[in-house]
Amino acid sequence: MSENVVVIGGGPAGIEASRRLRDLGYTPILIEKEPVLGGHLARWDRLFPDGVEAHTVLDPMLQDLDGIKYFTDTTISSINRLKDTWVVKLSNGLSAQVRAILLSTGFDLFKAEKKEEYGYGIYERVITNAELEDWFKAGAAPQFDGVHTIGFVHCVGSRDEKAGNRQCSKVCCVTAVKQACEFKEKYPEVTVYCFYMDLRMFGRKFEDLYLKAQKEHGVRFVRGRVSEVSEDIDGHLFVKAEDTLFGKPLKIKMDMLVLMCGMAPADGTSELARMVSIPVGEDGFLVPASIVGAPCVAPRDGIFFAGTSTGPKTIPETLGEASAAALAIDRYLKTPARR
Amino acid sequence: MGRIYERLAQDYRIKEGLKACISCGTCTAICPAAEFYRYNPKKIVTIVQSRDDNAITELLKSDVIWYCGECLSCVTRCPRKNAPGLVIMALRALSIELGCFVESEKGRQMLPLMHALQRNILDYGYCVYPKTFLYEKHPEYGTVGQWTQEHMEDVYERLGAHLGQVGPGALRRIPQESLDELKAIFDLTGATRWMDIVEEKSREKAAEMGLSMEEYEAQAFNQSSSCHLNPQE
Amino acid sequence: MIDFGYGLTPSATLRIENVQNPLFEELHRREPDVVKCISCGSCTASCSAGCFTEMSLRRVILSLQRGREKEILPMLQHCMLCGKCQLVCPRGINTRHLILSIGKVYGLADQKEEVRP
Amino acid sequence: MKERILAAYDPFVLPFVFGITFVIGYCLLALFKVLVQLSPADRRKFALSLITPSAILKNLRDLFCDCLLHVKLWKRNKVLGYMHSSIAFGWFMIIVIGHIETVLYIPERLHKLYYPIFFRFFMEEQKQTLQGSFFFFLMDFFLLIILSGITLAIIKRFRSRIVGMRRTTKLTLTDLIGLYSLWAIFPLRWIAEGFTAGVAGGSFMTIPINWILHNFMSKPENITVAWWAYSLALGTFMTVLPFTRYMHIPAEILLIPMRNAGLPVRHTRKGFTLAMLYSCPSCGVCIDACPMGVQKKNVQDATVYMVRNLKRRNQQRSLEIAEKCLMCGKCASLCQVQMDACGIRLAYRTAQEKKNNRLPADFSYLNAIAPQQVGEEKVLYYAGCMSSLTPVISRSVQQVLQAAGVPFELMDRDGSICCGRPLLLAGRRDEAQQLIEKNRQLIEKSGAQILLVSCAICYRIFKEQYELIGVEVVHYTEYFNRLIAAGRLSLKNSHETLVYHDPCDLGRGCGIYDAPRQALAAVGQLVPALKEREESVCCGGSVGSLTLRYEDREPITRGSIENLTANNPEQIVTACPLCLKTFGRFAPVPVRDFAEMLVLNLETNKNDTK
Amino acid sequence: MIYQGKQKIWSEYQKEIPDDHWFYVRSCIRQSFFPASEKMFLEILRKRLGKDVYETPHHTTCGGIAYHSEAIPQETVMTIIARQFALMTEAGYENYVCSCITSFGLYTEVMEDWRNFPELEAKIRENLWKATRREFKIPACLAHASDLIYKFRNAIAEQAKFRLVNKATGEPLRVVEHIGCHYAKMFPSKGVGGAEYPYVLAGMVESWGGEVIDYPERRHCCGFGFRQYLVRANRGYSLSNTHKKFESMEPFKPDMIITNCPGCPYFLDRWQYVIAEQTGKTYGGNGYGIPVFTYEEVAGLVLGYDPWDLGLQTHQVAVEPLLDKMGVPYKPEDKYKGLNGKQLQRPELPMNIKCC
Repeated sequence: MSENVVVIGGGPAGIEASRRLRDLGYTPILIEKEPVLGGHLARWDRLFPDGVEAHTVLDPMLQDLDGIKYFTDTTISSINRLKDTWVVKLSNGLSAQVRAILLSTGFDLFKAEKKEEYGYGIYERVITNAELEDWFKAGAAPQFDGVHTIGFVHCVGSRDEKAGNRQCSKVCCVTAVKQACEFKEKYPEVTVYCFYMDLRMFGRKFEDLYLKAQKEHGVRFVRGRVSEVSEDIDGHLFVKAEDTLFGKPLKIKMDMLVLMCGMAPADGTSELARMVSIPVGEDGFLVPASIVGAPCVAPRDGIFFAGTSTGPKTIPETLGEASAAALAIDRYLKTPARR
Repeated sequence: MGRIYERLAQDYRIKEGLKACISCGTCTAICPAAEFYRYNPKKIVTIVQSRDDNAITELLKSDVIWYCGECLSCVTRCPRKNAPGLVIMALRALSIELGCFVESEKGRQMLPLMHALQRNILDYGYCVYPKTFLYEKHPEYGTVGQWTQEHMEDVYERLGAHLGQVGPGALRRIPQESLDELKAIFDLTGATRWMDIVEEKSREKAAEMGLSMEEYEAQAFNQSSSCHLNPQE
Repeated sequence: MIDFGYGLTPSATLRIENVQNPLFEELHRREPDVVKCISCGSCTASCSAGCFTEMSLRRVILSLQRGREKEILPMLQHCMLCGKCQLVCPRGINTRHLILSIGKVYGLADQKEEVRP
Repeated sequence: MKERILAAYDPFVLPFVFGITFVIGYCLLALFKVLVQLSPADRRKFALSLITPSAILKNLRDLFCDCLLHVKLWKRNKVLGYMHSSIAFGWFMIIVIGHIETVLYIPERLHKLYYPIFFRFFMEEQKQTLQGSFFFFLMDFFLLIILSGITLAIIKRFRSRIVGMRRTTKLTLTDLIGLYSLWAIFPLRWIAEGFTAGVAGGSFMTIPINWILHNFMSKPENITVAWWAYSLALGTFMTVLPFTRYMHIPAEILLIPMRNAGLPVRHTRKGFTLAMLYSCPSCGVCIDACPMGVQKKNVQDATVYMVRNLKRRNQQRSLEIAEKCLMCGKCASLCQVQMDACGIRLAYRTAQEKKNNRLPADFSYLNAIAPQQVGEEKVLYYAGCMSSLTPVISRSVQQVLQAAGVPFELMDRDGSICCGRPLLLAGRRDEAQQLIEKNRQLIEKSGAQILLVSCAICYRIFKEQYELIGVEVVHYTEYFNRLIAAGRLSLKNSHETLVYHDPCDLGRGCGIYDAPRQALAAVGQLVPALKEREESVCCGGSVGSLTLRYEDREPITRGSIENLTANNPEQIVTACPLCLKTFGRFAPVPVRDFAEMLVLNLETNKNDTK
Repeated sequence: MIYQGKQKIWSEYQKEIPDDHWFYVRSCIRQSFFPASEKMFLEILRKRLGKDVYETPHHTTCGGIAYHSEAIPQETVMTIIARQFALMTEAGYENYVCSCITSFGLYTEVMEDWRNFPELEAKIRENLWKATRREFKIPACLAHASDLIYKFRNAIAEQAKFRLVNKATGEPLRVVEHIGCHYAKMFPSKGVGGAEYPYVLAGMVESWGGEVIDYPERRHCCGFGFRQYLVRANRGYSLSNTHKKFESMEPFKPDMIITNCPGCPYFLDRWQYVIAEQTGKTYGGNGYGIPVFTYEEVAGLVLGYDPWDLGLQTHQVAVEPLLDKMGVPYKPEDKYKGLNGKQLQRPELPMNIKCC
């Protein structure tokens, strides 16, 4: 019988790592707290940079779960060290004794209501990037009548010390530009603004997407962090920012505002970290043995990481890291005579 | 790092108010002064952050540091926990210390301000006092204000104030020993010295401008050139 | 009427959402690349006229987009059309032709015939 | 038979008479128009040149060489040259001989315009004329020459590559009518003269025809048909001529003396320009010459099409073509009629600028710039604005000057005032003039006697427009070549293979081809480019083009690099900051500035070599 | 507007406010322009609610206005504040309540500075000792007077004679609340309801029957700007900021404005007058303008005090239309009476804004 490995978190990182571990001859036990596998990817409609449908990435993974024991709607009750093994107790009463645990706990979208000045949860026409994906996925038109002007606010909960997230969430810039393009494709008459601090178009084809947004779609980019959103008597929004390149305050009446919520450490990650006695960074993400040299390995025997549990990442980066983590686990388990 | 910047960095308001600005513009976006003056707090912070002594000295002599209304609305929004308003306050303090304030029209307003406020505090214990708040200088006080001023004793008494009286209550006469304490604090902590600097530098500047001190003070109080304002749409 | 000695002052806030900008639309029609500008400032940094004046093509483009041509056009009059901005533009914008087109779109009709010095 | 000889008239001459009358009338009118449109000063200049003996001599020589012999075409391609000169010169000779015969034998008929042309029809072979068998021979000989030319022309029509042309001009309908009627004239003449050869006599071409078709031809009605056809072909050709490219035949006769008189292009389609437009033979040499031709879509922007659009008054297309051009001048330097293609485009741009709405320039800020006091012992070095993007140039120039011990001062250390050529090229003559004035003031007041320039663009305008008094403007290629020749620079030869790119403004613009090559020969081994000197290919970076987009410049640059690297040089050397910057992006081998190349090969320690 | 969203935020910004025993300090502006409001504050706390609020005649300004006008250095203002704290300490109190928002903000900031830079606190202690031979303890609790009224808003509502309701229609009055900038913008956690959606005044309005309206420029400063008002040459700034707020609130048709800042009610009131005089425009739809109140004035009205004892006659914008709406009885003939019923000459009527 093959050796068990516990994988905590059934998003792309967890699923991909489980498949790789299975291919390497192990029996992964994949734990997911939500009712379905897939994480945030399951919610998303299309992916940057080329607009591939998210399910075309996820579905093949979900159809290839043979040999993987997975439990949804399940959380971790406790993890204890026993000699060179970990005893993992699950909320469904089961428990597993394994030598290696992979933490692929992912991220939570930044809670937009924490940026009080943007009025999410107070002003009806303020929505999040995830909600916009829901709309795209449902193929539904915006729920408000007469959307003529829409804005995308970059860096919501990213690069923001007051919101407790100092880090750049890496993917929101290109997501905003992707969503802006999609919006223009569906509603060419709508004026679309993007409020950004820096456009971090770091990946291949990202800059092309930006150029397309400018040239083909006429998306208007305003360099300035949105300072305040308020609501007019008819429910429309006033967005205030500085047009920093112009050097003057800017006030735009909007029919809808999309907040590009960044990646925050997933709820419960720090609790898991406590259970296995590994450090959590100042930013709330897990800390690998070496952020450059060993990004999938925890500074503790038998604990491994994959995906956004160690910081914001794109899907391809996550999948790559999942494979790397599986290999790291394999090597760890095959190396004899550990202390 | 230059000497002027070093001196500025001693100010606790710089320590509190300037960590590392990312020029995102949230401060300017909601700044009341940025809307009604030719003013941009972000630019000022950028200059201070540059630690360029020449540029900072330019600032100290310019009008722009005097546009801020110190409402500190900027503090709420900064994602880097900076406080542009506090940076401005530190710049203004240094401008006074170095005597740079007389080089700008708005800076020269220090003289009437200093006179009004320091005298009020030392004479009455408060920054504002009805007997020195005159309709002639404050026409917006309105017809009701004019009326209040004309019937000061009656009005304040009816409203329950103890104008000029002994004991607790609004507008009471502050005991002399308390006013003396304020004076001692002024002498010890630099307020008196500030008054001296402002008066001396203003006298020099008035002479340079060919004005008497009274004319200089009146001009500072009343005159505003259009260069401070944004162009009409 | 009381002389208060002060009055309402104009606001600097840019209001661009409902402002018609037909001149910029015309410019965009002639120069589709104008929206490709990413305000990197390379043009300003290399500008021959910028060596002696405040000239900044980046700011000109942005101001026109914002419908604030009045404040910015005098700056453009300093341009010597040397074309260095075109060489350094990372987005490959034909800046010289853009500048000429701005003149055509925003220039005043009565300035067609140039006054000889 | 007798009748036709006695009457000296037959109705078939009418088409020809009509044609020749029309074309002469038209040409006289056109001449009148051109002369009227000239500015008074230009007209005076032109008139003066027509009575100056040396000019007359030159005019005659040019007319003979250019119009009849097409010497330039011979130089370019022998087949093409033969084709053109055979037709032009042959035809000319046939006309001349026709007239000689008329003068010799029937001088009283000379006043009839058609008589010398249809001489053989009105002539009976007699004793007297038999003496002219020499002329018969000559006539047939030139006819043969012409027919060989026509044959080549027909072949060229379908296989242009045999005459060295990749692309030829797309002809208009009238051009085609003119072309086919021209082709038809000489075979028809051959047949027509063949018919009458029995009576009028003939030579080796016409007699055999008469002989072969003896029976068929003896019928008088057939004779007239053939002569009718010949006359009709002539008449048609002459009638359509003013509306076809063949207008260049009469127009060039005017253009050559006008050009020799040194008239400038002042207008987009009037006066001298009009003469030029008429003179365009639509040969299409400019199509292949144009560096933009690497992209097929640009073919329609060649000079020949600009001329055509200007003639048709197609403003839209004319403007597009005028604004797109790189102004490299290659088409002009290859043009058979020396069409001032850049001049006309510039005139167009200038005229257009005046029509446009505009923002008047405000260069008042330049007033604050004070001249430097340099003194005459120092060289004043103007790096030019473009050099700030290629600092290697100004640095190298200074290093060379230091190595040669030349005292110098930098004119534009604190920022350059543009030389004005970019403005000029954009059609803003008056604004350019302001910059020229300012720079001139700075240069002249500096006290320097030598102005050293490293930018080819600046150099050209300094030479052409500045009129600096007491200051010699010298390009660094010339100056450094002088220093080398004077032994003031000691260089080592790296024996690397170098190819030198002639910058448009330096080569074609100012005629400097040899100085850089001589200097570079001292530091490396020069290999030729495929096309160089007058035919060098623009780098594509030119400030001359107003509308060419960045994406469309790349193929030009790549084409130019391909031309330069035909002989696999190890390095490309150029002498213009713009070329340097432009090539640098795409070149497969290092691109060096001329001065940089010298610096790289400076003999650093003279003692070592001794 | 999703009300629950705001409630959620309010629930996160609740402030611990002790029940009793307060050391009270007055405000330069409020005692000069709204002395009756300060009186009403003490009246409500002491008489109506039976709380212990102590005031010493020796206390003075905190120096905030002078400090924010750069008329005195930071060290001076800190030492004056230290003296105020010393008075509190000497009087045996540890809960400090101030009437002024600028003071409240400044005290908060100074205490924060002292916490971050203990050497600064030491220096100020030394200054105070040298200048006055006094010593101080830092207050255990710092509150603004409006925090206390907020805390006891329901107790006040229980004693209310009138409610913020249109008596004729039964509809709640539409109330604009304006919070002083220095209340919570610098330290959101120090204000009831935080910086973005402060609840301190909204809570009072809700308790007393009114409806709070939220308009786009709600968060904007009234434009006092210290030197920007104190120097006549700068007042265009102050005026323009208030103008901006009124333009923004106008479509919401507010019945009244309630404020917790010393300067704001004065400016929101007087600038309406100036705008009317300069441009002819009045807000509120009836030619009178929108009346502006301090929270104590509103509390006093609700509790049934005579409007003229609350000082409403010193407002330039007439309050009578609102009193009528609320059904508060008043004697027009008493409005401009002085001491002991002495009838004073009525103020002149402004040109463009109606007055009663």
